[in-house]
Amino acid sequence: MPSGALLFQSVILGVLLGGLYALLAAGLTLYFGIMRVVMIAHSAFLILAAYLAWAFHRETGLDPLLSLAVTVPLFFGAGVAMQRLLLTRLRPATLTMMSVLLTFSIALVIEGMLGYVFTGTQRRIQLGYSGASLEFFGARVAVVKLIAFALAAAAMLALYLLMMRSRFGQALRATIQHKEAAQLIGIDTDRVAGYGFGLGLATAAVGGTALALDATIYPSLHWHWIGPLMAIIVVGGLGSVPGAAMAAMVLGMLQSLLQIPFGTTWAQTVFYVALFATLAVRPQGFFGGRLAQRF
Amino acid sequence: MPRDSDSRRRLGRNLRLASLLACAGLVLSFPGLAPNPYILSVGVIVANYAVLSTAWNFVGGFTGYISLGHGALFGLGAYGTGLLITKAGLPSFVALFIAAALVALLMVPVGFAALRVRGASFVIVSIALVLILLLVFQSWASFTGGSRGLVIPRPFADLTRPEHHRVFFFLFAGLLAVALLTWWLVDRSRFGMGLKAIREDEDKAQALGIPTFTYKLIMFVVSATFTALGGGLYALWFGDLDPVFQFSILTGAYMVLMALLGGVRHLFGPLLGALIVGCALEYFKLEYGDTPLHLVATGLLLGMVVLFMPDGVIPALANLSARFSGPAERSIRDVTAAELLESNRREAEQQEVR
Amino acid sequence: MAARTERQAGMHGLETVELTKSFGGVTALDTATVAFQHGKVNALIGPNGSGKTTFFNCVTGMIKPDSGRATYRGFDITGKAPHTIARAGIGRSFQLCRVFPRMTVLDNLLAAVRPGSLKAQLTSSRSREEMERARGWLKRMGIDHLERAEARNLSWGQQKLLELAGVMMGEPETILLDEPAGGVNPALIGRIVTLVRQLNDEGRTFLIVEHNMDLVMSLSDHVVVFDRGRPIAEGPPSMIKSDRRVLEAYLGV
Amino acid sequence: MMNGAKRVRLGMAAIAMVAVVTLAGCGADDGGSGEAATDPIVVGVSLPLTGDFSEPGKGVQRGYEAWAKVVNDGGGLLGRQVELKILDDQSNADRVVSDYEQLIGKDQVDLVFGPFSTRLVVPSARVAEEYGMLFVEPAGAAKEVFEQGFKNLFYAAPAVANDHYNHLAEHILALPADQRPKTVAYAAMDDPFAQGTAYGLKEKMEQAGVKTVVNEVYPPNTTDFSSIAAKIANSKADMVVGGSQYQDGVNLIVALQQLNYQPKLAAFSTAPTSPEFAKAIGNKTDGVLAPTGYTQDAKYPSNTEFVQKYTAQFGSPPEEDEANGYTTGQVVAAAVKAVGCAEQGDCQKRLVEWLRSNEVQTVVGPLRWDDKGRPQGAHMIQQWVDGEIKIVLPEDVKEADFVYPKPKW
Repeated sequence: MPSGALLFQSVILGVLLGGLYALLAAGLTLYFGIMRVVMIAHSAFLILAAYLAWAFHRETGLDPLLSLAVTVPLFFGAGVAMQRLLLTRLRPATLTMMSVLLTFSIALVIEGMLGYVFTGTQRRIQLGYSGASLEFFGARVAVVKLIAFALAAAAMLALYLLMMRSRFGQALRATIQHKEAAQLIGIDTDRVAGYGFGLGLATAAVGGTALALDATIYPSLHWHWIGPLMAIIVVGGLGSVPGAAMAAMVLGMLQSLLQIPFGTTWAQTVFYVALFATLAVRPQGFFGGRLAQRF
Repeated sequence: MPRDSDSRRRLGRNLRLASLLACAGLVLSFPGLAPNPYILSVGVIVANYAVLSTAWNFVGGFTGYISLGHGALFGLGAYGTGLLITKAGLPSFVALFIAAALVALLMVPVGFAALRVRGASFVIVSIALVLILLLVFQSWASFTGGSRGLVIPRPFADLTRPEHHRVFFFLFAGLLAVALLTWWLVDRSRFGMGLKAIREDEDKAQALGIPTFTYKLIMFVVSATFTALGGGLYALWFGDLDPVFQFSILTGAYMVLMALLGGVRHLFGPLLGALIVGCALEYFKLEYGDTPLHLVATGLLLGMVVLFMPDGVIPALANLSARFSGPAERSIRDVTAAELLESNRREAEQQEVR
Repeated sequence: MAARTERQAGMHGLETVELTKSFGGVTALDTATVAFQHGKVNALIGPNGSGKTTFFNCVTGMIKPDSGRATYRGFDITGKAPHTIARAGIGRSFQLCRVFPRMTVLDNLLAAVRPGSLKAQLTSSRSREEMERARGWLKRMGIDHLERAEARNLSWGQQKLLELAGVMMGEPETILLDEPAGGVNPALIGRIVTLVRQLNDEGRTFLIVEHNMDLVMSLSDHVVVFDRGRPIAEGPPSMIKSDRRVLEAYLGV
Repeated sequence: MMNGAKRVRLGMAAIAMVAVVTLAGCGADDGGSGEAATDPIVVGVSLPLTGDFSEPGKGVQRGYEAWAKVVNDGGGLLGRQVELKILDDQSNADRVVSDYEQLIGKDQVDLVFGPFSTRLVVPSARVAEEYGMLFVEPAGAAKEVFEQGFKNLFYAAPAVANDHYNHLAEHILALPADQRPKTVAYAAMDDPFAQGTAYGLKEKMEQAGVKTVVNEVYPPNTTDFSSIAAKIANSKADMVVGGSQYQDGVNLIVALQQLNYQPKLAAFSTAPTSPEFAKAIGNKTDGVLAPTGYTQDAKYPSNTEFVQKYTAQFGSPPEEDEANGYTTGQVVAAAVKAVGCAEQGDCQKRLVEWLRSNEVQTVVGPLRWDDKGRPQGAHMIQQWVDGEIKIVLPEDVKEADFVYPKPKW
């Protein structure tokens, strides 16, 4: 029987982990909402960002957080370019399927290039405060984890405000809700889609930096992220950002708690169990998102 | 139907038969031609690829549903066979078929979850399948051997390695033949017609009374069965299983690449793709010993195919030869172009009649 | 044939009771209770967004209604799978006509065949009698000369005819047509009208959603007018023409 | 469609023809190289130069290259120059097997050396076995490797994984009962080698009645160790043992430090012996233990030469991976010199027989093997003592005293 302290510790870790999941899943579900695209390369970009942060730290010695100034706009641009130059080339009839393959191949290219440039060695950023931690009601919380979480939370908030308050956000939501209708009321859905994609990749940039702070990275790491993320967006309801965030928190927490009785490996399976359960019981997902009914 | 087309058809049938026999002959004579056991082993690998991509094409080609998770089915077949031999002590080939049957059974609920809703969820499930099985087979070490791997006794203990390769080349070729035959039978059947309708437009197909979900599920299970057989045979040939290598997304990716490259709408498309990719892989390994860029190459190739020839090389070939062949064999397109004019003229006439 | 018409004319065909469907906030169908005349040509009209197409999708199983019932000749078809409804005898066309673009014209029809037994499933799709039946329909539509062409290479009008032929291949006794005259040249409209008449004389019921009023009035025996997701008037064309509510509905939008 | 289909099949025939011929052609060019006394001895190797195992793989490669250079500078083997043919197996089992198929079957190499990582050693050893090649390998330490019934396999290092901690176990159990650690927490990577080291120690401790309070296995891809660390810290175990490779060991230690967990003893395989270790965990290394099969300052004659030549060639002193590679070379070379032949066929059998019954002097000390190819030694135990890693066990070779309990980190 695990002690209360351990449980509490795990809950906190769960929250911190869930925060990161939430941010990344938000991006992933965004692509789907906009274009019905399952963006397999999302986590590959995540790792790419992490490597950039690591390299930035190694070259300049500055705090990896500063690399955001470069990676976020860079990734935004990449996202727009990807949508405009690649995805729009695909035939609408087969878009969902073919886009999967396309993004998959992009993921392979990124992984390959990372392996080529940085070798397969596991990398980890060494910071002065890497080992530091705070006492928090008897639980110890690593400073880097807190920073990572804060970063994710801030990004989520920014995303939320952008989507709810800004004019662009309205257009984006309209596009997700009903593309044709959006076009009817004069929204240039293609441009919106492009920017939406950029936004999604920007979340990957932020997430990657947050990840690099406290975890080891290696080129093939992205496979271990895309699985949980995809599970999350299905459970949350494909295309629903709040749904994804919610599901991320719940599942992140579950994973962290299940590690106590079952150990790390088995705990990871919680995502896939949730995925299958959702599809079997409630294909449209548990937190809204009616798109899923048809996709 | 005009007369000449009838005779043309007969000619066509003979030509096809001839070329088919030619291919078969070549395949069977390969082990004889192979100068050394290495080439022979490459042949076995390519044959295995061919089986897998053809098996994949049962789903991808007919229903148009892209599965990136067939690597998992391959792994299941391999491990299933291996475990039935080592744990249950079954004879190798009995184990092979039982394992395939079990995989088929297991894929019914999975297919149910994956196929009830359209497209995206299927892809997601297919990938998730690989990742979850990797986790399970790694963690459940007491049963699967986990990272220690699983060693499978050779079915023919007394054969030298080259002989062993030869035998398995023929076994894979046989399995391939069965898979191709099945594909062909489905392709010409009413069932197959329904499947193709699903690929073209699932709503429409349903509105026409085709039980799309059942059709998709059946095809998924058939595909799984053949993939599992391929995996099991591989296990018997290779002898060493390790979760990390069996449940790899790349395996599935290669199947897709091969099928797509060859052309998913064609019986021999995947086989062709397997030949091209398989030979390419080995060639590059021989020429540029260690290439850290093999992933990049695979990725780029896949991207190219998806963007520029989603129908594969076979239609490309067909059009190419269409350009050289005489008026006797016009390609469909210009036939219709002419007939479209014709039909429009008719419409005009009828208008005047009124 | 004629006899069959008489017998079915009176009896119940497609009926709905308080059928309701809403998307997010928008209510597309609002407790719609309708009965169509079996054996006749029924028309379903109404301003844009009045729920006509949603109604189609609900009764053909493409969308599950939130509440209410739909019955066909007494059988409950509410929320049944599209193929089940199709096999119950209801065929439909789509608003923007949909054919199997990369199949030949002939295959488009053969795909609509519904084999009963497993054996039938596995036998070749190119059986002689089915080919003949298919060619028969193509001839009636006047596109038999195109049977080897891929559907995507057909003109818009030809595709419309092909879609209809495909629907007929399933031998439905009730046919739902969603804007059959949409974007079609007059000559072809004429051809479609005659076809519908003939098929109706052979005892087939039609339910047509159409914006072209002349067509509706000239073709249909019974008209149902939708507004805001529910019927506001029904009756013979002559009566509908002069119905105040109908005019309001149209002018009101 | 029909016409298209027909052409397609014709095309197929053509393609298939081409394909088969090229396939067959692949090997046609260079068959077996004649065994004239002058032409070089070709040594075939497949190593993970890309992919998950690439880093240690490259280490072994450097070891092999250093060996080849030393041999050739010294006039070669049997008067013939040595030439390495190294292929990249991309850390993938299918590849490693087809690599050795190519090396032995097509390139007709005279000798083969083993690859890196237990996971790749077993399949490739089988190929070598079935072609009757001698198979000396630098990195298959897990006990499973020696349970496959291979007759041509030898592990070129002092001890198999499960014996790495033997000296430590003896030392701890020799302590007076009241000082002995009462409880131990084990965390091992799901990898035959890493797990082997930890479980070797676990076995001995449990036999002596030392309680196991945590026993965690984590997949090789684990990057977040906070929850494992939480469990260990929560257990307040007197001693923590990590069956680790490099990075996971570092991560686990950092995670433990984040939780401010202070054990009396902390032993981790591989990680602490790496030069970047101290920096990686913020120099809080004091008292950390690690088994090692090799040390640069070992007094064995060939070692001084190795360290000096290696440093000259690569600019930095060799690590354990490099040493293992070099040792492999030394072992094979010794056999070749003794038997006086190096080619495929019957010669290989003689090499195997010789190694069975003889001892070989190497940079990691004298090696001899049992009938399964297991080396008969144990690893030394190193400990970080005020900022440097020193050998503390066994007594006879120690450079510093065993510090117990370890200072806080």
